[in-house]
Amino acid sequence: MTAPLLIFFLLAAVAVIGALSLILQKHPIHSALSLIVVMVALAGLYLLMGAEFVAAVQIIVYGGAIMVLFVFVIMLLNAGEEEHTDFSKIAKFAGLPLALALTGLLAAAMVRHGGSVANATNPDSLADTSKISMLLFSTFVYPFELTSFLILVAIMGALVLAQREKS
Amino acid sequence: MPTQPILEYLWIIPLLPLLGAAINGLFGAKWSNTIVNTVALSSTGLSFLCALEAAREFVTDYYPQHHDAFHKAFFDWIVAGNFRAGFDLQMDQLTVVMVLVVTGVGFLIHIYSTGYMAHEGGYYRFFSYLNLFMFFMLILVLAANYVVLFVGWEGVGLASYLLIGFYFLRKSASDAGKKAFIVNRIGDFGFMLGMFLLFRTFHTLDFHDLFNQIAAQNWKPEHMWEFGTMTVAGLLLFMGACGKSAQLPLYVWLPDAMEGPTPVSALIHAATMVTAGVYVVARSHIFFERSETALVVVGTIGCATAFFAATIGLVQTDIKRVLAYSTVSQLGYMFLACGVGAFSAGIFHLMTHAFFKALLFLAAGSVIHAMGGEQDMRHMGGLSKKIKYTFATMFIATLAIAGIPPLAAFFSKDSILLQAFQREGGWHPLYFVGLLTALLTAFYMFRLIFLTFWGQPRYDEHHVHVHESPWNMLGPLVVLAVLSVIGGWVAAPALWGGKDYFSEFLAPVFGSGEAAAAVDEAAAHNLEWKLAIVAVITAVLGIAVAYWFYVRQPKKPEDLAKSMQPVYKTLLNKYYVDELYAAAIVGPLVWLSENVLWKVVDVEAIDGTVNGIAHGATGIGDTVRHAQSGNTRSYAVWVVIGALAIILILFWPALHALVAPAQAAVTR
Amino acid sequence: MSSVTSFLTQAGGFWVLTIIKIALLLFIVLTVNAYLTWFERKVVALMQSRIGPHRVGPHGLLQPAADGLKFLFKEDAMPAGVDKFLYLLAPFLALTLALASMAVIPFGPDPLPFKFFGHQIDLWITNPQIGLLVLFSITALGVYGVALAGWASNSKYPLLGGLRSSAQMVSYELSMTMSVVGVLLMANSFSLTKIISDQDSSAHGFFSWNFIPQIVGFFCFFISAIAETNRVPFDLPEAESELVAGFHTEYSSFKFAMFFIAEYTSMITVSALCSILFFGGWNSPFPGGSVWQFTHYLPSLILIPFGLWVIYDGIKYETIWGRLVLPGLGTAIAAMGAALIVFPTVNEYVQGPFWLLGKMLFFLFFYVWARGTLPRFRYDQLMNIGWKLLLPVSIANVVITAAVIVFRGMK
Amino acid sequence: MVPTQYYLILSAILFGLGAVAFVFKRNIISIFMSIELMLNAVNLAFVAFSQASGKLDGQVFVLFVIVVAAAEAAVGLGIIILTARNRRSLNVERVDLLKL
Repeated sequence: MTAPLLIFFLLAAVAVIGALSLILQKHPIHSALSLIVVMVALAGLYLLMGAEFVAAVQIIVYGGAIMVLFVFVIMLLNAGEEEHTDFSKIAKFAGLPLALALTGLLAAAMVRHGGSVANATNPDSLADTSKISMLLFSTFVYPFELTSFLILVAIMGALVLAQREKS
Repeated sequence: MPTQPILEYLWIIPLLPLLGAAINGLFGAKWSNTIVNTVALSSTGLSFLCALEAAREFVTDYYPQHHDAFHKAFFDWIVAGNFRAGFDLQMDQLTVVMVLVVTGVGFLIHIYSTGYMAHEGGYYRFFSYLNLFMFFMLILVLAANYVVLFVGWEGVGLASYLLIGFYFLRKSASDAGKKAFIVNRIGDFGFMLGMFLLFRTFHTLDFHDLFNQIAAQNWKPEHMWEFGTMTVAGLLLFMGACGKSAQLPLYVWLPDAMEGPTPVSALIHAATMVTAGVYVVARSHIFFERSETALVVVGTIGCATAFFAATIGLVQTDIKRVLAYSTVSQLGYMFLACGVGAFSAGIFHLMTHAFFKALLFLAAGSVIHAMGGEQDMRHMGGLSKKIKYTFATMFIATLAIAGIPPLAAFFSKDSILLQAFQREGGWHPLYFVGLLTALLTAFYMFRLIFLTFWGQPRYDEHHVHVHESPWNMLGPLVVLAVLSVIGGWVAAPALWGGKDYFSEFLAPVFGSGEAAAAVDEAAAHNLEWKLAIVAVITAVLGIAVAYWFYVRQPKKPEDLAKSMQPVYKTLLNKYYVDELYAAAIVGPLVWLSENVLWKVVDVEAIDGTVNGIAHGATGIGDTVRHAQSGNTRSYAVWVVIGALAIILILFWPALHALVAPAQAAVTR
Repeated sequence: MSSVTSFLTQAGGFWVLTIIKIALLLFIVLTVNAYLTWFERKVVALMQSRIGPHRVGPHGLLQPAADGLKFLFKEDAMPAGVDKFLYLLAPFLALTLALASMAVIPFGPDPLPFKFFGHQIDLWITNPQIGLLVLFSITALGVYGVALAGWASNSKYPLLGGLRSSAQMVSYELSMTMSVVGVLLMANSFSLTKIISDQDSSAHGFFSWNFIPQIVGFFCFFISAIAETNRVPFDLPEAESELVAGFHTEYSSFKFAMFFIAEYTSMITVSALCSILFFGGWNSPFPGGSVWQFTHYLPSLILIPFGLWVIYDGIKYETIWGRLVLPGLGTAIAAMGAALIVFPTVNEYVQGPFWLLGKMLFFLFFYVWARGTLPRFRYDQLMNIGWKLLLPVSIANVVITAAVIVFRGMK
Repeated sequence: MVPTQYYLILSAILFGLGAVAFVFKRNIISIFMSIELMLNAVNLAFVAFSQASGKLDGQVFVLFVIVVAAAEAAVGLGIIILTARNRRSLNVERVDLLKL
């Protein structure tokens, strides 16, 4: 078992455990933390795959901005432990098995079809950030511009939502 | 700087009136009459000058070099598959004549209108419409393919609709407008069918290519394609022409169109628009030359219309209606000319007619103006002293239309009748009917003159005080009078063995068309003299009769009317044609649409289906809505189920095979 | 091969070396931390015309050690009803991240002249392609230490402190990152060493440093960095006058020390970053060439007089203890300077680190200076500066830089 | 090297766990976070494919996903704050007015 494989399994285990604890934790802030753990683990996996830039962005944006926002909101609303209600019958009885079935099916599908994916030709090319930026500004320039627009809209929406209506 | 500046930028000619229309239409409401005048007049005047210059360039520079029509594609308008309709304009001798007539007469009538409409409401609106009409008319005559021509064709229809209904507060006016529009639609239907047929056969609607293609099929009189494409196409186009030019059976709208202001009647319903039909037939002469049938139809209908309208004209009492029917009848003459293959003669008559008929209408307008809006000739009389200039000009015009030499119409009518007579193969009836019509024309025109200007005033003098029109109305009258005197002289030399300069000028367009009529010179020459004399005699006869009836024994007409009651009534009611149409066409249509289309198709079928769908949707909704519990977690489960389904379909081979075709269809 | 995998495939010796390096760096950083507190207290004292610490050891040189002991032996109280896990996690998180950020900072250009089991010894623990991004990601995660601490201690003031700090850090992170982009554009790389070598001063001296074209970027960066480290004048998360001690109100003894150390460590990191990004890192401000050769003796020219002064000062110190120690210390320092003159190779080698450390020291002094002089901002002012001033300015800076670069066609 | 398949399987598992959390949690914020988890799983798959194919498009898409997630978080959390203010509860099962 080579070192990368070892690291992979380590990080994978961390990620899965984090995901599980996201589910099992009663308190949202713990869930948030476990999610952060998952994200950091994923960042590690990206590094392992040589996608350094994406890894960094994953941590900076996901870990450093989005999840901070979550934690912030949790703290702001001072959310307590979530109460265990079961008004939705279908969710109570069918929900869990269905979701598990989904997991199993996805995994199975990946096992069957994922093997067909050819392995990396020259992975070190993935390390190159400038290539990504070139791609971003040449092939994907319109989506890129669109995302800027999306963000603008999101900002406005957030402002409108968050401001207390003046009375 | 191109050598032919205006010719290179031909679009400037129609553009100017459009600009005028736009400016007046958009801002005119706020402006004083003076500014509106300036805009309208300058736009039309400028385009008249441009037209002159363009004509000069074409005749002196371009044609001598190229010996072909000037043709320029300005931009692609419609390009679909192998169909291309470009915004192409062209200029040839025919166009020169038309453009000059349109812009010239149009300009004069604009001037006249500034006086006539001075006290009307919606002044700017009127001039905006008028300029718009000029624009479309110029497009029509300058067009280099049937599509652009059709644009102008419909455009002038629109403008005429707007102007007939100018006094839209009067129900009769708006009705007349609608009538004109609808009747024209019938004609346009034929016109469009004609275009489709042509495109289907020749894969182009461009005059140049189209005519060259046809000319290429070396055509000889003996194998004229009877009932062939030529015939059908020609007749379909002629159907459109009937609509525009108020020929039987579609003439009914023109008399009602007199509801519009008099300048409009002069410009649109006498001088220019109604002649568009003649122009189209002349433009498409190549089909008619290749189809005896089409020619016969055109000739017969023209002839019939001429006579028919003339007879109605005999008894009308409304001064403008008389002129309207005379217009119809004159148009009939032009079609008669086309029918006998004398296209240049037809165009010639078109030109002269434009002069004297415009003059007649304008003078009539001036009379009405003087009478303070009175249009019924029975309440006029003895005006000759009071409004000298109007009288003089109108008298000239009447002489002209009656065909008294050496006035314009004499030459044009003469050449028409001549060629009708010369054409071999049983065309003489047309000649004789034409002659008879000339007689009638002379009669009813002079009836009009006598009723209006001679005798004792039949109106209450204290109430109406007659006054001469201002100079900006009289000016155009004078100019037109001069034109209708000398307008015909270009063809005059023909009488003295010279040659008919007009037809010579148009020869490049109509080419061999007249060749058929070419018989040996000497015989033709003295025949021409004979016919001319005959025509003059008939005209004089008509005048004499009118004089006898309406000046010597003013009682006689009433007696005559009483003695021949049925005939008189029929004529007075225009042969009951309107009633006939109402009964035969309108009524059934109304019944059909009410009882079948509305009560059955619309209510039962369409509404039924729609409501049924709606009810079905409601029913389904009522049952399904319970799934919407408002509980997000249930929704989450539904989402998961959906995802499951998708994965199953994608990755379960059996299922995938099942949806694969659909997928392929989607991706394709 | 990506850098990570290349690490993983290294031989064992490399790992040993790295671990040794880490240990060494930890030791140095912690010591520097300790004496930074001393430095700070002294400087602020001088500014306020006090003497500052001088009881423990001569000139209070042993004060840090005393503080450390105090922290260790104080009672470690944990308030009731705290979220234990998070309460314990928070300080560890803060300290670990703060220290971790030191790992990517390069301290000198060329490796040590000798090898360690055949592995060359660079003056950094790791030098990834995306060094700067790593730094930023670590800073980004740094928020959690504070926020969680505030939340976990289940008490009002800390909660407010945590909220404030998370808001503040998130907002200033933006302008900080933005203000650096200009430098990145010029260096066209994330690697710190590349950025430093990009502003090599051998030709034009300090004119080739980034802070000249990027002066705006520098100020934006430095201000937002101060805010990012919750220092005066942006220390609202721990504003004594408003929130007792802010997010670490409920923390005592060593856990408090951890936050403390974390803060000072991040100060060091920021200073290092400033000098690397904008002030040419280890490049000397003087051009190369024989004319400026003498500048290479600056270390000695500073060390020897300083040492002599320490000796002189020690001889007339009031306590015996001081009269014994200080001269020895002075001699040591002077000897060091002399040694540098004697061994030119070592001297040459020292240049890089010397300049870098000198610049860092300047920025650290600046921190202290600011603390000694500036009043604290109001919260709304803070937010306004962050969002309405720094962010737009830094973005404008980016745009202009990019435009200039494109214009001059340099890649 | 780690076979791409492993990454894919891991991402599948993470996605599934996200789905489980999605149906299992009651707290709006947690549900939101589970969505983020699923997004992350997808990102992992993206990067794995990009590494496998040696093309960078996958990573670019990850960037896009992250941007969208950020926007989504901004708006979503705003909505959550409003809901919490108006309904005085973060339990989705207590926020069920949107029905017939």
